[in-house]
Amino acid sequence: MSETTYREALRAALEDAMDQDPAILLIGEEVGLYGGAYGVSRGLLDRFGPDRVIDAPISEPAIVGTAVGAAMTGSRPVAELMYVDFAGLVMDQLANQAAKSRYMFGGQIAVPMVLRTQGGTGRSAAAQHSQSLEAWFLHTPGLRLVMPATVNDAYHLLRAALTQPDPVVFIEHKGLYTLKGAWDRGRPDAGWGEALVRRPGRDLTIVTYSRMLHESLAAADTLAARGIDAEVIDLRCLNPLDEATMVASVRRTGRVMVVSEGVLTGGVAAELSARLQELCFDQLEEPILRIAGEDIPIPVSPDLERASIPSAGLIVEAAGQLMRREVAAWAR
Amino acid sequence: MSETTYREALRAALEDAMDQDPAILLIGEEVGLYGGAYGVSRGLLDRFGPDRVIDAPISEPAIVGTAVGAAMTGSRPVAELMYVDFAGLVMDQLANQAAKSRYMFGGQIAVPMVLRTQGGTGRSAAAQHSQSLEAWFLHTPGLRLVMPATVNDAYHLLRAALTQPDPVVFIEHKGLYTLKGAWDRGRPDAGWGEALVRRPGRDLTIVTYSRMLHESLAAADTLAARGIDAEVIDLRCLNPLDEATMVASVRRTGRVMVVSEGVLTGGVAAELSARLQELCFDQLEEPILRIAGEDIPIPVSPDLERASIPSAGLIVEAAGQLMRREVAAWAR
Amino acid sequence: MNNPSSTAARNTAALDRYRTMRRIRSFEERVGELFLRGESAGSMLHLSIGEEGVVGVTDAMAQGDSFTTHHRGHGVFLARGADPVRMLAEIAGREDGYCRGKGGSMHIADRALGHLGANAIVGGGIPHVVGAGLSYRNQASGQVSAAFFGDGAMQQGILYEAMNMAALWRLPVVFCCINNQYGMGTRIDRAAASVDFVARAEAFGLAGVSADGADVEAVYAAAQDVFAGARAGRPGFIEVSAYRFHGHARMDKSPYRTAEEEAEGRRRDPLARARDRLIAEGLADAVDLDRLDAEAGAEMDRALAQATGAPLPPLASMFEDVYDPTTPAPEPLRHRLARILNA
Amino acid sequence: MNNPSSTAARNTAALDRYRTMRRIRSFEERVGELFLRGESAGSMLHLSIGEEGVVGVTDAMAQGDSFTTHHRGHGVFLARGADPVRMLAEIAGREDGYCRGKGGSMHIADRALGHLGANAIVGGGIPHVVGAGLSYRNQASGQVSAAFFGDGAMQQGILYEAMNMAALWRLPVVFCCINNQYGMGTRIDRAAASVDFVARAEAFGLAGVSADGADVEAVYAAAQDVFAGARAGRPGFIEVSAYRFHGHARMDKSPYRTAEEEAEGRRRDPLARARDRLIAEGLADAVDLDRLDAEAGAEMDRALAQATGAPLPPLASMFEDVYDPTTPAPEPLRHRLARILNA
Ligand SMILES: Cc1ncc(C[n+]2csc(CCOP(=O)(O)OP(=O)(O)O)c2C)c(N)n1
Ligand SMILES: Cc1ncc(C[n+]2csc(CCOP(=O)(O)OP(=O)(O)O)c2C)c(N)n1
Ligand SMILES: [Mg+2]
Ligand SMILES: [Mg+2]
Repeated sequence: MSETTYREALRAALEDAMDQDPAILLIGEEVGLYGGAYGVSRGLLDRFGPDRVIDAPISEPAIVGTAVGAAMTGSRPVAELMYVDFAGLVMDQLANQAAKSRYMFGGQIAVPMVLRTQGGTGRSAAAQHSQSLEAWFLHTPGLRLVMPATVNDAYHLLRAALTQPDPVVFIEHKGLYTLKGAWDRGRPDAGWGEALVRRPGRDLTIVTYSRMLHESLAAADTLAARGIDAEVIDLRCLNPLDEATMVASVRRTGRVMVVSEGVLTGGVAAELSARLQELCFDQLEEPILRIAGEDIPIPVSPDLERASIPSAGLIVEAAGQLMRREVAAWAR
Repeated sequence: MSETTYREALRAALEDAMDQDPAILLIGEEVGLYGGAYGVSRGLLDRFGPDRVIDAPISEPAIVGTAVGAAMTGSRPVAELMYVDFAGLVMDQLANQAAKSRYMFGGQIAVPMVLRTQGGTGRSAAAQHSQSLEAWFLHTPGLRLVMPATVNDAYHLLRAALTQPDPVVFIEHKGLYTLKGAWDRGRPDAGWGEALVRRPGRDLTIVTYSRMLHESLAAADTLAARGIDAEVIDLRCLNPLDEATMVASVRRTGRVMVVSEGVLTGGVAAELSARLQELCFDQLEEPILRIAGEDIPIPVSPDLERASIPSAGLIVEAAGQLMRREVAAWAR
Repeated sequence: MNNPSSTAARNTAALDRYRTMRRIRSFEERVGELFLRGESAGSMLHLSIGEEGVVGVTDAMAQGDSFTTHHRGHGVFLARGADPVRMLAEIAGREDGYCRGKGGSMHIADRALGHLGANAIVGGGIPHVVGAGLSYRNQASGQVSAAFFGDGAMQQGILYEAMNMAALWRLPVVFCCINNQYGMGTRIDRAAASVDFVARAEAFGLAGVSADGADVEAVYAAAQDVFAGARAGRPGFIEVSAYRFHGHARMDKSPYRTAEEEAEGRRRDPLARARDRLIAEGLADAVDLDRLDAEAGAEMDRALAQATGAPLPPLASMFEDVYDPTTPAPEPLRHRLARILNA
Repeated sequence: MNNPSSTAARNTAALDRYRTMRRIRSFEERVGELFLRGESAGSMLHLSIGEEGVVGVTDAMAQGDSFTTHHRGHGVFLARGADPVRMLAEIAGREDGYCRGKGGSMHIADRALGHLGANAIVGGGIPHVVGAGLSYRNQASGQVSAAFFGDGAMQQGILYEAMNMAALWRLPVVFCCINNQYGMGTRIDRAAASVDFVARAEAFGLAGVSADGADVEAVYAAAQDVFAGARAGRPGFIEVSAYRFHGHARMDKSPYRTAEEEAEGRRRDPLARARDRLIAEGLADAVDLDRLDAEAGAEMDRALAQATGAPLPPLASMFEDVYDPTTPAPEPLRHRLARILNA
């Protein structure tokens, strides 16, 4: 058990996995000589050579298509999409090719690839470099979807993704690369596809993932000081999705907020809300609240950018109101 | 008031609009000489000439990008995407360019274009030609989204789309082109952005759109024969979304099913479910049910294809159980 | 498939190519029949009749070479050894089909024969061969991967991205454009500002050649060079010219082209040309060839009968093959509803 | 901007081009300062220092011509008449910026000056000029639309789709590649199998030319032909060679290139070259040019001061400009939560 950064944990995961599995290739823009736009693949070109760490032209559709073909023929490619915002260029190769090949071909052709990318706000990178587009992938049968929030998960979920038989979209958060945290190279926090209760609590369940975990935990601390005991669940994987952990918590607390950075309408928060409502209806004391990104493109001006996505402050505010609402209801 | 087909209503809408507004252009694959893959633009090339009805190469990204640029410079383009399944090729131009231009440029640059496309199952066209991808568009601030279910809406919503100041995604259903229905060239069923109660009822609200309206209405008939009086709401527009009409109905009936052809997880049904739960929580008697496409790619074999999406039969079955559940609850 | 050295071998190979072309044509005729009998899964059936000259390319491939095809890919696949029964069963949406009735005509494949998949997205399968080439280069396997696509795909940007990457990385990859003059109803000169496709490929660093698809032996000669170059790390492009004898798909009557043009196009028939040449060169006589034609027809009749006798897939199979069976599968909606209603 | 007929006019134009180039450089230096002072919105600031030769292209445009730019577009925009105050205010994320603080450096635009938008998606703005060309053709307006992009975009498929469409429909469109040898850390020969970009453009039916971006007058001469052709319905391609003097963005120290290479690249300085030429041809002396340089510096200092004095946008403005103000706007989350909790 040691401490490292999210960035370094990702780098180590790539390095360790490539060491053990010679079929793994990295392919993407600036993954080699430059070391990755966010420095995640630094040193890997030197270590594994240009046949396995491949700097690609600015040709996102063909990069993902190349990964698909490589995965079909015995390689295990990691295609890097520099920003998840470029998903619009590759959704055909991802959703129509990678995701559907096994099915369309009746189980004959597997596509064991990982699409590594990063998303989210925090760098004043504006509307085309700050999005959270995981909802598009979640809505695509055939893809797995992982979004690590912690250092240890960054390492272990990437290692696990690199053993999956099907295409995995692995989304990092640009605001987490410098996050420091505990790292146990030998032990994952939990298995693939399992959600984790990061903070137990009795009054309220907060379901979240990726960077919003940290806002949620900060909010939970503030709430605790106000006598509200929030349970915080980190989903880690969105597909497969661990319904059981969420449902058990919500049936116990009767109150839920789902917190997600992506824009509200049609986002992952909607899916989580719908599921929990379906499976916990009789136990719900209050409406499930979605705390999500505003339904707008991301503005560049730092204050506006920050205000366009959920914060610990907003979570606290909403949680406080949700708890108060109960009283009001009794009083009626 | 006369009768015509969905296809002919769409054709007439294009023709009438182009007659009135010389800025309107059609651009897409096979829209001219061929008359459109589904025959919607038949005759328009002869009528308006090749400067306004433009057969494009098989270059979807550049077709949509061309429409964006044309819209910025005084034209009002209708870009046709032959199948909504090709959205993966154009999401960058649609979501990063068309949808965000007004915002990124601080309100200076509008993109009044319509992306016409068609989706859905029914022709054994397999996994890459049968999808319902409206959820991707719904999750994109800056786009409007319309999905007509009836002949009169096909005409009037397309006419209305062609007056909007912002980009509109207009999704037809391949299974509806031969649908016959009442058509009043002078009178829309309702305004832009308004949902319609297509069948009033007291026991249960079914919220739906596009072809699933017809399955829902058929289900409502069967349910009526069994003493269950279902109200059926046709959303017509998904953005803007008419919450008020849905909420009023659900607060009255206390029971809801949302029906959508797209795959369940992360789909439009999740958004509708989440919204109704939020706004009708205290009035809900039972969990909101989502009846949606299975979480799989569309199989080619006709029986499998049919079974992979909701049918009137499934709606009836689920509604029956939902109503019975109440009894069980009382009995507890 | 091998590089025939003796004259005898060369002659046998030419006769074999004729047989393959005839089998393709007979097969496609049966696909038409299947549709007319209402037994095909849908009407999105794209016949490769008129394009049989591509056998000159498939014959230049080696065992173990892989390939992707487009929506009009039956001919290429048959030429690479496909079982017509399993193909027709797939096209009819049956359980015994190559893809268990999930893919159909536009998504047929057989991994064992190197078929990495037919694609219904124009251009969609092209970059996959770049990835296959990357695997083969790294595995030093000596294999080549070839993408087959139509002239319509020459206007898809991803093709040029893929060409550039293949050339930049010197991958064992071949791009084969079957130029049948039309993308649906659009004649190629209404879609491409310049129809010199070889010049386009060369501008992206590929070796390029155009061959007359009416002359399968000429195609074969050209393709041998292209594959030899690719195997040595010089990826190539080959254009096979052809004429699409029938409509785009089964419902299309081609109103956008004249009867004269069609008659003229059909005169460039690779089968008739090969037949004439075989007879002229004394490699076969009309009786031999008629017999061979009849055999091909009979084979495909049998295949059709067998395929249409195959069972339909069980409904529950719908949930299989989304993910690897050792990992969580999608939950059927009815199960989910039951869980909710009994919660 | 006009086609100068007399020698005097030509001389004035050359001096003007020098001034424009100097203003661009001074401007970009102020952008760097803004960043160092921590007042820029983020660090995604891409300086066009070294690429000022593109003024030869912008000067060949006529009033009313439109254009799109890439992420390194400050220079082009300034050359087309932008107000440096509003540009810097936008880059600082201020209310008074061109885009009300919503777009920033990578999304700056001024519709009134024909700027249809800077784009942060490599290649993203390219097809827009095809659409603009379509409008102009149909409106018979005589306008041309030009896309400015980097060498990196030469590997984006959409470029070739756009080129083909422009050529096929004979639109008044110009494609301008500013080839600064690098896409981030990747030298162009590591990204493109063939770097003869003119050959690529020609293969798609365009008139193509490459110009030495260190020589703004040579660029201007070449660009005049390209724009004249485009205005007459013969769309064209012009490559302006250059060297990116600084890192890709503000955080990049370019460890992937040698000091020697950088020194060599910086010797190809379009400003130094133009200065030498103006003096050699007797159009200006060193004193004139020093004064002009100082004026440009002072102008940009004033602009910086003014821009950084501008107010930040109010938070509520965040919800504006998503849609036309006459149509339904997004509902702020807090309003929504209040509706839910008080329901
Ligand atoms: C990306 C995409 N765009 C459009 C279509 C619709 N479509 C199917 S086949 C076809 C024409 C293709 O022409 P070509 O590539 O020449 O192949 P051919 O049909 O002539 O064999 C079109 C436009 C599609 N399937 N995929
Ligand atoms: C589609 C897309 N891919 C990747 C990036 C990340 N990126 C931004 S600039 C750049 C390099 C672009 O190089 P070039 O086009 O030559 O322009 P330059 O920066 O040299 O001016 C890259 C890879 C992007 N913004 N958009
Ligand atoms: Mg063709
Ligand atoms: Mg560059």
